[in-house]
This record gives sequence, structure tokens and C-alpha cells, in this order.
Amino acid sequence: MRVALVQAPIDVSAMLAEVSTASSGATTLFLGTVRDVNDARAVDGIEYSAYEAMARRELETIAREAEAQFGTPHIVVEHRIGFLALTDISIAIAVSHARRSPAMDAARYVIEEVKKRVPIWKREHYADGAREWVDPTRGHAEVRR
Amino acid sequence: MRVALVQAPIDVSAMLAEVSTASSGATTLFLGTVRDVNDARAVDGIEYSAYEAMARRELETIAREAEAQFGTPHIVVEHRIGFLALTDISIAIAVSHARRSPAMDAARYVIEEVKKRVPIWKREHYADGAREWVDPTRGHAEVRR
Amino acid sequence: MLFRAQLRPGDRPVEFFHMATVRVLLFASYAEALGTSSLEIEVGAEPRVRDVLASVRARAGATQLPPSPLVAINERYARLDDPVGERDEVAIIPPVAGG
Amino acid sequence: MLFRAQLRPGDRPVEFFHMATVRVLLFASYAEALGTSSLEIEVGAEPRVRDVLASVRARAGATQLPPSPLVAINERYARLDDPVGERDEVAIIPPVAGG
Repeated sequence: MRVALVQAPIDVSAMLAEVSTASSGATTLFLGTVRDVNDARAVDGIEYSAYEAMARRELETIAREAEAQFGTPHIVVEHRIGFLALTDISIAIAVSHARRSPAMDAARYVIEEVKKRVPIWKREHYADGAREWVDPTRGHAEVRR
Repeated sequence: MRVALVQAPIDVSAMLAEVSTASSGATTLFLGTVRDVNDARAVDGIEYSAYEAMARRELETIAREAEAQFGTPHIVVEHRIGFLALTDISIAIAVSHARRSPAMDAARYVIEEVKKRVPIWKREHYADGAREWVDPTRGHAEVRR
Repeated sequence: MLFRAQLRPGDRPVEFFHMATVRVLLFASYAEALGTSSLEIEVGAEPRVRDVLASVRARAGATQLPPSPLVAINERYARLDDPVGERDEVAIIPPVAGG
Repeated sequence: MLFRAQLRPGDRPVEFFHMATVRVLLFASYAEALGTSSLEIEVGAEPRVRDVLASVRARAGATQLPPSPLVAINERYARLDDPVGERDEVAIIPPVAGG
């Protein structure tokens, strides 16, 4: 199990290699990426910031919860912070397990919990020059992936 | 949407690039890999064979069903056939979507249906030299990932 | 295939059957059991999937086939009473294990 | 923090309060609203999270804080009536939007 906040682009192949084991029959990778429209506004990038020490701690707590719940010690989570352009990967979650259900369930658990608990924020940059902090609690259903 | 049966190792990075679009907020990748134990026997490789024309057709049908059900046109599925060693990728399913749930649900749908319907067979090579065709209907729960 | 001879009024119809030849594909454990991956099977007129299977069962090694194996006609799953045409490709499908 | 003087029998206890100084971290929209990412806040003895928040609310720009923002003490989510120690790091957490 490993979690990290990173500034550089996330290396997905390295993460897949990291969770690969001879006893894995299934590997799930989830990627969050910056998309061009949110709430019907054209987006051209997102600035991610974090309460870094706490974000790392929460990511680790979540990964340990997933491991306990689904029996999946082979979990790697990386969240990128800084300015990300369209299609850049903001989060990558890789999980492997002997069987497919635990691998899929664990990855899903991690992304759902990250969205609820990890102190990371994003400020969207819109094509019209405006910039706004995203507040998923404001009922902007489209903010949720 | 694209499906393929391949002989060469599956290029996961290329598949992720293939489903990536500026309007994707989430990408899911599922990998099936050859593992070292099945039904408590030590495995050192698996020979995959297929009724190739029908397997391609079924894969395509399944991908279209996922697309219709989850609104996910960006699906790529590759299944490898031939002899695979431990940790080799036998199937890769990549799906992207604006939001995460359809991407995850579609990938899961595809792998579940593949296991039920696509005419592909595997013959496990065991460390003791024996070789056996895997029959998931024989109640070998461990055969399922 | 069924041919009818030209009849005169009052004649009883006379039917000439000929045997249909169907190509059958075998895979994986079934191919191993029967020692081949394809067969040419002779069946009666208007054959159905069950007739093709019955004919395959007469072959050596076919005891390993289950009572109702999966069958496909022209790359699509079929039922036991689906009709089989002479140019159809019938495949007997062992339990699938892909993924 | 609370100090008690040495008492003689029959004396009423005399308590000497001093103001506690708490470090408060602000992030994202909250940091923007208050124009800073950290504050030193003076609060009364035995402060709780709600006291720290009340003190932050007195600052310019704090009207943008919601009635009950998420708060963490030393990198763990806390409740409004959790006690805050003088060396604790209190963070006021805007709605999270990671992933």
C-alpha cells in the first residue's frame, strides 16, 4: 500500500507495475482526468491545492480501510496537485487482487471516499478567463464524476 | 469503441490513450492477469484459445451493450490469445466517460459478460507438468476472478 | 432439402429426401476429446441443432460432451431446436473461460 | 490553560486564566476570503473548536465561512465541541473537491 501527493505527471505504467504480483488475477485502475466542461462552462484547466499533510494522512486511512474491507493490500493511490491541463490525470488508483470483485470494489471505495474526505480543492479556470473554487456541496451535480 | 483479439502483449498505455478525450472526467481500466495459483494448484502459464470470429463478434456485442446501457462510447477491449506466462495480461478493458460511475459500471459489465459469453478457453499449465482445460461451470469457484 | 416430383392429379406425393452435410466446429476440450477441430456431418432433411448433436455423439470420444452443450450457428448462440441450413457453420462450444 | 494558586484551607479557589494562542490554517476559498492561509488566534481558557471559529469569524472576510465549516485538529477531522490545546493546529476545511 502506498499513497502520495505528487506535482509531476502521474506515471500510470509504474503504478500498474507496482501493484502487479504473481498472485494477482485482476487489476483495476481508476483515473480522474481534467475535462473540458463543468456545469455547462468551458474549462481549460484546474488548479489543485491541498492541506498536504492531512491529505496524505486521509489517503492513507482510506487505503487502509479498503485493504481491511476488501482484503486488498496491493493498493497505490497518487493525487496530483498544481495546475493541470485538459486530459491530465488528477488521481490514479491502482488495485490488484487474486479475484476481480475485490479489486474493483476497493478502487471504487477509494475514489468515493477521496471525494468525501480528502482535503484537496480545485479552482477551475474557464475559457472566459474566470476562475472559481469548485464546491461539490452546492448542488452542482455535474461537479461529481 | 473497438474490440480485438491479439497475439502480442497488450499495450495498456495505448489503450488508455485511445479512450482519452477532453470531455472524459474518469477512465477505468480493468486487467485480467495470469496468476500463480488456481484451485490450490501451482500454475505456471495459461494457453488461451478462441473461436476467433465469434469471440470478436461477442466482444463487440458486449461493448455495444455497455455503450447503450451506460452511455459510454469510449470503450476498448483487447483479449490476448496464445500462451501467457505469470503476470501477463489476458484481457484489458478501458472505458472513459465524463463521470466516474458510468466508466466503472461499463468496465464491470464488460468483464462479467466476457466471462459468461465469449468463446475463449484456457488450458492451465501446472507446475507439476499437468495441463487442464478450465471449466468454470464445474463449481471451481476459484476459477472466477 | 426436399424435392417434389412432378405429380399427375390423383397421384400421392412422392418425396425425395437427401442427406444434408453440415460443417461442425469443435474447440478446446471438445476438439481434444474428438481428436479434431472440425467435422462434416451427414444429417437428414430439415435438420435441427439436436440432430447435428446426435450425429456428433455417434463419433468416437464424444462421450465427453455434456447432455446439452452450448451451440452456435454462424457465430451466434443457438437453441437445440433451431434449424440448421446446409451452408451453416455449427460450433459446439465448451464452457467458456475467457477474461 | 488553567493555573491554580497554592491555597490555604478555607480560601476560595482563585483561578488565573490566560489567553490561549491557537494556530489556524485556512485553505482555498477560505484563505482567499480572509486574505491569509494562517492566523494566530487568541481564545479564552479551555477553548473548544467553536470558540476558535467564533474568533476567526470576527476577522475581515470571514462572512464567507459557512455556519459549520469542516474543521480538523492536527490533521484529523474534529467536532465543534472538541477541546483545542495550545499547541494544536486547527484547520478550517472548505468543501473538499479532490479526485
